Amino acid sequence: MGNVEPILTVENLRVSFRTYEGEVQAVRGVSFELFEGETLAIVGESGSGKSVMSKSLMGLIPQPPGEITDGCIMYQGKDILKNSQKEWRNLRGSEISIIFQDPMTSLNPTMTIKNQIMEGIIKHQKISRKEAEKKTVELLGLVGIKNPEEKLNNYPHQFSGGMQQRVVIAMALACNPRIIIADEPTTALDVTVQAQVLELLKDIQKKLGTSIIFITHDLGVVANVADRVAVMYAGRIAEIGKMEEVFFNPQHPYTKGLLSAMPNLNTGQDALKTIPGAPPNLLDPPVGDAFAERNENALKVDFLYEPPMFKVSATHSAATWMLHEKAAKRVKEIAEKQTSDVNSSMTTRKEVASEKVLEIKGLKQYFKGKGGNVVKAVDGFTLDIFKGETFGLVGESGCGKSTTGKTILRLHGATEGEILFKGVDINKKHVGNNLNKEIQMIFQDPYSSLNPRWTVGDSIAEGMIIHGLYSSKAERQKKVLELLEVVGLRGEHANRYPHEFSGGQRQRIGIARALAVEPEFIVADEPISALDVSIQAQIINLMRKLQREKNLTYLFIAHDLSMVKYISDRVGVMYQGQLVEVAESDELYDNPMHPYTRRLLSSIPQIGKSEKKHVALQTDFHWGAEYGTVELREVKKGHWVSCTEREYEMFKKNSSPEMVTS
Amino acid sequence: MRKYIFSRIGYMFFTFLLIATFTFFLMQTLPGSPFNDERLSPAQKEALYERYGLDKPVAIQYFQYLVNITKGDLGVSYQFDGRPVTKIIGERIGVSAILGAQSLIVGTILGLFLGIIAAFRHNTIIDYGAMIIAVFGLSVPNFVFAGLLQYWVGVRLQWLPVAFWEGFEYSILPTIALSAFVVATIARFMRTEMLEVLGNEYITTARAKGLNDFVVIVKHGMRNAMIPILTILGPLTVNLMTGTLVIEKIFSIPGLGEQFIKSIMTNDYPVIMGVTLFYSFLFIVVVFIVDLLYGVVDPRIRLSGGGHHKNT
Amino acid sequence: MDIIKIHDHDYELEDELFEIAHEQQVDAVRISGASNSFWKDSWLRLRRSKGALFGLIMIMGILFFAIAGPYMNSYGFDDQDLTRTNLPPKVAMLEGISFLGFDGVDIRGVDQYAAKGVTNYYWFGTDDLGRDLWTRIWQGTRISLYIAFLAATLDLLIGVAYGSISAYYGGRIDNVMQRIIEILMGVPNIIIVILLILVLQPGILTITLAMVITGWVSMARIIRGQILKLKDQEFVLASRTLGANDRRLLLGHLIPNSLGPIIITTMFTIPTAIFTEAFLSFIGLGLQPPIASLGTIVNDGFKMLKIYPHMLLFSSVIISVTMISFNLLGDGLRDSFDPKMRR
Amino acid sequence: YGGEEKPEKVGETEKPGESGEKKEEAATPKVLHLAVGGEIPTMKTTGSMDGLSQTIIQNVFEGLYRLGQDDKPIEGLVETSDVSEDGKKYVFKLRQNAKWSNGEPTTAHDFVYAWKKALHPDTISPHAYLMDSVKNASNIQNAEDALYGKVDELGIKATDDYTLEVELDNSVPYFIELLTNPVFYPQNEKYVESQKEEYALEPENLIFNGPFVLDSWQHDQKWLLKKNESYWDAANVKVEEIDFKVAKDTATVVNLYETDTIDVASLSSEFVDVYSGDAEYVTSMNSEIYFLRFNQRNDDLKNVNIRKALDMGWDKEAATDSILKNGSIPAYFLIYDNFVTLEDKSDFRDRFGDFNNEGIEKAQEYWKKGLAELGKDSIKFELLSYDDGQRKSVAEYIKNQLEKNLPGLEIGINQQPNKQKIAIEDKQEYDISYSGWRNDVSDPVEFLSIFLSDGPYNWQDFKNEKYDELVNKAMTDFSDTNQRYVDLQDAEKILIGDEAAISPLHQSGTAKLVKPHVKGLAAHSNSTSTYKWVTID
Ligand SMILES: Nc1ncnc2c1ncn2[C@@H]1O[C@H](COP(=O)(O)OP(=O)(O)OP(=O)(O)O)[C@@H](O)[C@H]1O
Ligand SMILES: Nc1ncnc2c1ncn2[C@@H]1O[C@H](COP(=O)(O)OP(=O)(O)OP(=O)(O)O)[C@@H](O)[C@H]1O
Ligand SMILES: [Mg+2]
Ligand SMILES: [Mg+2]
Repeated sequence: MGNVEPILTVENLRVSFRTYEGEVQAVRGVSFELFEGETLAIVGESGSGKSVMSKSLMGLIPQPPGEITDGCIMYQGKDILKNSQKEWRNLRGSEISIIFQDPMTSLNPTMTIKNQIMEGIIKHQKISRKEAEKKTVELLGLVGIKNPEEKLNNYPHQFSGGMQQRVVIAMALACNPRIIIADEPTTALDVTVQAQVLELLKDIQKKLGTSIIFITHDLGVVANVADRVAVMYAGRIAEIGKMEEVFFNPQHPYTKGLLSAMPNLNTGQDALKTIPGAPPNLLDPPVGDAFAERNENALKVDFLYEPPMFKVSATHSAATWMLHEKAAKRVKEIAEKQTSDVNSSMTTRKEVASEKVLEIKGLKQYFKGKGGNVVKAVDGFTLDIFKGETFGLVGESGCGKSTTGKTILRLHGATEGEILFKGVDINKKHVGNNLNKEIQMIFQDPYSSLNPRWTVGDSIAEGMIIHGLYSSKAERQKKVLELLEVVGLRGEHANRYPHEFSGGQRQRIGIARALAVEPEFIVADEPISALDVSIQAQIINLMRKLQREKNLTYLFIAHDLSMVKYISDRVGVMYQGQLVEVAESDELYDNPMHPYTRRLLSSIPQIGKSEKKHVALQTDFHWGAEYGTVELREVKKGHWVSCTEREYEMFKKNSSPEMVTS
Repeated sequence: MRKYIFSRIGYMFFTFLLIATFTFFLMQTLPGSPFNDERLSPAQKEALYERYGLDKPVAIQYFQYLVNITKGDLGVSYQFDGRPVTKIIGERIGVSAILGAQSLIVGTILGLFLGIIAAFRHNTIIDYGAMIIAVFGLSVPNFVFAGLLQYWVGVRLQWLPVAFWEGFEYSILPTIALSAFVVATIARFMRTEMLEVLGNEYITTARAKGLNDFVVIVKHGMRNAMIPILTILGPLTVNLMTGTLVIEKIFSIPGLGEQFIKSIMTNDYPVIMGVTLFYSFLFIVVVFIVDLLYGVVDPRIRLSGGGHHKNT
Repeated sequence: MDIIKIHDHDYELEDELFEIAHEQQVDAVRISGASNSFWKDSWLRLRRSKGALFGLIMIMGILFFAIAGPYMNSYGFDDQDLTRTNLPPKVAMLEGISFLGFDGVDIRGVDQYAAKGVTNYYWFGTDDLGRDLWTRIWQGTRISLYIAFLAATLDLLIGVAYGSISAYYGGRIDNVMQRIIEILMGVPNIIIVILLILVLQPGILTITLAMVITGWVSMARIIRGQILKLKDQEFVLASRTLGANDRRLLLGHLIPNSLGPIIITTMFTIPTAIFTEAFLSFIGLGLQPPIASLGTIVNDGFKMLKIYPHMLLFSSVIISVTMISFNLLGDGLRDSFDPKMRR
Repeated sequence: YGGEEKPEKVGETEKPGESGEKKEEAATPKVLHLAVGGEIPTMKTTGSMDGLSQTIIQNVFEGLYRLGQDDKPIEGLVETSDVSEDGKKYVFKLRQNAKWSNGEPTTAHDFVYAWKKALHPDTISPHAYLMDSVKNASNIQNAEDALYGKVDELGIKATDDYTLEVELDNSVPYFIELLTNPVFYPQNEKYVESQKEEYALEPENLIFNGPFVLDSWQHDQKWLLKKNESYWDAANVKVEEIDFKVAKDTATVVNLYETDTIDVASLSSEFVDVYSGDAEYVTSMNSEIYFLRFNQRNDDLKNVNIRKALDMGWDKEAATDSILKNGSIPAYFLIYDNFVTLEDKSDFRDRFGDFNNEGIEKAQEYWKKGLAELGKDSIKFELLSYDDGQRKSVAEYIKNQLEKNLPGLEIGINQQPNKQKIAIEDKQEYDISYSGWRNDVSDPVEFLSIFLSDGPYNWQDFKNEKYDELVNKAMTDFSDTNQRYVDLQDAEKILIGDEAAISPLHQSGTAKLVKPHVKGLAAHSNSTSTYKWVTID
């Protein structure tokens, strides 16, 4: 870290929100330093105060209800918290700028991008519109938008998500700020696009020497971009240090838990390590170490006193009593216990029966869009799923994964093709609603997947009532309690309402609801993508446990490739409504053939990968009728690739062929 | 876009036809007769029915009526000595239109202003104050408001003319009386929309560029908040034109609304139908224009080929 | 390892504190706080809105008087007596305080009670037929509220049924149903109301029906929008994947979750109905006497504005207060139901 | 509102500053400012004749006679007239100095043209029936008659440009009075025909021969009468302009009066309390009687005792004095005071005085008797009524009074706008109806003929042979005027005193405010006005 002098120093920052329920202490004494030209990543679960903290750096906390109750932020030798509104305005955009998570909502839909970018330039640099326009073109070029002159008068919705985020970045760069705060700038993007955007940020930093505060909850991304990492938990920084230090020598139990809860492409079939419970409620933050109650090996002191920052090295410190000299003995004990735990892991890969549960043949699902356009959401999809297996379906946003899942559940009638469930075409009328008992779904968004007006118990019991499963109310009630226990909740929760539960708990309830009708086949549509890393592992473990116990078959839809690899027996890669590659998961990840698969895999940010290891495909692959009919062909046993005859031959010859490029 | 406009126009035509049919048959069920003047002899009544074609079967009358509409002929008034309905509407609509437009403009500007400052100073005295004004505008029956205005400003203070339609100063009191409702409606709507817009990330982004709050509100907030406002502007416009009848009566303004009520009271069928059709036509056109305006204000609609904006 | 930063106070860190706190079992599934149903939650939020609370209290007050007011004195609502016409208000306790205007003195400074030899007290005065206005106004409030509630209820029933069916089944059904709505909206509704009243003969029911004929449209549109939004929510999909039929989906999931907008829309329908009724009275299409609504009383009083302001004053104040209250309550409810407004 | 503020009264407007202003105004053209309730329905003398049309028409046109300030006919275009012995032939000599406003002289031919036109079936003139007494006129109007539509057979002839001969079927005593009605006015054939359909729709399509011309006409908004300089009596017309503006709301009209925008304001009862003491306050009686019709299709109303009870069972005087307050007087008769005088100079009214004015107790007796005859102890009626201002209150009062005084009676009120109300009456879909009638000429038959059993306006199934005989005789036999009146007195007694077929309510009056500088405004009892004699100080 070249410069020793920090350009930004945050000390003991505290931010509260006064809501009608009480005071939410969103940030509770955060201190850190930011150095010239570095990237500081801040990771933490949802609600840990990352966004609030970053907004306070720009004086953007809405007041009321927000209030900065304590602390100072030193920038260029001045406590900017004492700034007047005018001083803040001069600072914003020109010295510090910010990039938000969702590019679509960060851009004003009714203003051309030119005007949105120029606005800041004109405000801060006091130059003519013409010059500003020139500058804008340069900026757009810088962020990798081709032919920027032509795009100046476009509106945001005319850009794709990735392009929008580039525009937002251009906006942030407009006045050469010394600090850029990027608040989850890639969370809303596809992995492939994410990789590009991350690349762009790195490039820019190299060129301009800007300092970046990079906020994310994806540890893989952190590993990719950060020089230093700060881990936030419940409004405080739990651990801070160089990226390698934090990742390879974590000190705080939370950091440790987080790292082990994350599968990476090398993880085997062992059960994921989980962090039990959910983050504390900041309305009434716990005394002592906020993480203590989720920490199996918490010390007594953790419940009494807030741990101070202990230095691990010159650049690495953590707020945990474990680092206190008196705890040294315990540290050893715990380490021993954990190594023994690892071995008592779960089963290895199970045997999958060859009995077909679901056969999808040439499925097509077209939607009539605006102005008579036809959206080919699923366009010729053929697949067999075997009993007891977990089939992972991956692909970028909009490729038709959910639509496939919904069609299997008969939420849409298929446009063409057939779906056989145990040999029966599910789209035939006479099938009736019995199939609804056998095929169930777990949804993505835990917040909208439960009826807010119903108690959890009623939601779970609904399926039983529909299918008349238990004769009496009492029996159903009993079953509901049982199910709640199965998914790791308590019977007494049955009378509560969804909004009282955390995201992970709701997802458990959703699973209980699906299980209530004792299905055989479950479509899980991104069941964990809305959850925090520490919670994801809980849900995945639960799903795996249930599969074993009840011999379920899963169609697991996701875009998180590492999680898919971890849970799936076989994986299918979907692209523009079609399957482009299907193989056993190890095979697919080890030996991807289709160029799209390869691009996808190379985009996954991972811990432990060295700098710039991932291969960004320079050229787009090409496929189409002119190269012969494209269809799924079995290249190896159980490894199917969508290709033309010619490509097929190449795949057969060597398993890593050169692509036909245009 | 062109295709969209054409299909919309076709659809408007169809709607209009249905409305014409509806009013025609409603008219058939109205009690009373236009010619029950106490002194007409039966022979004379018959002659009148014949003259106006009212002796023919309803189906034929209906057909004739439709044919006449396409020719732009709305018939002649029974009440006013054979004066053509189109002429009656023509003579009066100007006044109603001026009054309506003035109230709409004044009301909208004031309403937007109130709504914006209320949103901007959310949950402060200013917000409450603005909303109290707005709620009052909706809560006092407008004939009471108009009566009080006339009495206090016109008679007691003698600042402005009491009634009639002789020049600009004559339009001030009625405009105030009419626009109260507009102010209230727009202000409340604008506040809600503005609050919603202000919560958007692009507003925070704009502030993060270092723009001052006024610029943020005007450049980023207003336009986006205006889009839903447009939805109510259509009905509001027509409401203003029909709603003028009370005000017209109180201020003795020769507008269309007053005429309409009078023709109802006298069973002047051609005028009732004519005015109803005219209002409906106006309404359909206004809604259409508003829909086109969406395109102007909201580039997402403009560029995606003018998809039918469904306001839900 | 140094402690790099000592907090405000020094700890007495005994050794035993550094033992693993096994007894503190990790409670993975703890839920804090009392169970709040959706309603309770909304109520809590509503209670914080001063405007809404004020509105609610005022509505309660008005309802109370509308029910009990007419019985608070001995006059019937159609007890005419031409010897006591047009009396200004007079209240026993307040008559001494002349600026309040409850001393029976009219705007010309004549004590009408003395002039007409009336010894009774009329709290709101009397009208041109010598009827007690207090009784009439509260009776009228009752009628107005009755009309408004009836209209709102009918709007609600029709609007909810129509809107939910239209949105739920979608496709061509929705298309046709939406076209019908558009046509209904194509005619300025006050015109339909007037024509219908003429066709059906004025009366409470007619007025209500006439208002409902076009009134339900806005409810239907709101419900449709709401249900379109809900339809794709995952809990609805979940119920569908469980095999729920249309009835269950509509009545169990979709409509209950639209209650917020339904209630809010109703809160705004009520004052609109009261207003429309007053407007109809003004153009002479009001109720048939001796039944009087607030609208007819305001209208009658309006004519006497200059001479007997009391006839307009009380009735129009009550109509305005009613409108304000419902509007405030509606605004408050909207804020408290709508999560977007919670900021 | 505790009485501390007094509204500015008209009397107080004569503050020094303001009266100065008035002087100035007086130096400018003498203009009369008026407010009226609505649009002029027609400017055709053959057209539908409401008070407003008739007022404007009789101020811009002139017939043979016009109504004088005392409501008696005075010569208009007639210079001298001559009646035959039997009263069946009139010869009128016309003024030779009278002109149309386009410069053409008014001639006898103009009358011939206009009268024939009025009777022509295509014209559908609602007042054509007034011509019935002219020779062949009733045959020409009768679709069944051989003479139907043959207007050339009408008993009118222009013997030369300025001599007009009129023959009558009967000698009617009120013929001259009839001639004041616009339907008897002349029209200039050449001009009228040249305008075709457009005639009288706009001021440009009109020529005038009266004291004023219609100078501009913005429909339903305002119009202006200007003095007609070519009028034969122009020297006696003192007002230069009369400015009419439409104001539909009474409160507005009063406000306008208070701000000196208009010179005359008619008052509704609410305002009477305020202004009745003022010097500017004037009332006048209208030739208009209101009564309740008892529809005898209703079985209960067939009972004469019930009808009598309903007629007597309430206090009419309280209604006129406390509700109407506009000078209306209670009516216990159909033919009001000062309408016609008999030979012995006694008034028509004198012989029988009030009918059925016997007090409430008597009513209750009738009521009991009636109920007993019907074998009922409760009855429900629907009272059809007007939906405007005071008449609405009167209906409410009647309902309340009757229900209070006649135990077992229940009355529901059905208010309707006038047109709808007439339609309901016409179809006889009511029980009791609040109705009114206005006469065109001073002859009791005008009122009494309504209730002939085959009369077109007998909307209540009243039938009495004796009555029919008396009235029919009076309609055809004009030989003994005095006997004719006596017969009609008897008929009235049958109608009200014996049968109580109707219950008279009130004769209506009008209350007005007139600015003191306006003099000579002739307000006729038929609700029209003449401005010819108005002077403005
Ligand atoms: N305007 C506000 N009013 C009340 N509470 C707020 C407000 N903004 C944030 N909070 C609360 O502050 C806490 C921290 O929120 P913050 O947005 O900083 O979380 P985060 O770490 O950015 O989470 P995520 O990963 O979900 O973005 C949360 O408990 C949140 O509910
Ligand atoms: N009901 C629908 N009507 C019209 N188009 C639809 C509908 N449902 C999905 N689509 C379109 O079909 C395409 C595929 O959608 P789908 O939801 O299956 O994608 P996905 O792979 O699940 O994406 P994501 O990762 O974002 O969930 C998209 O372009 C989407 O816009
Ligand atoms: Mg955040
Ligand atoms: Mg999806």
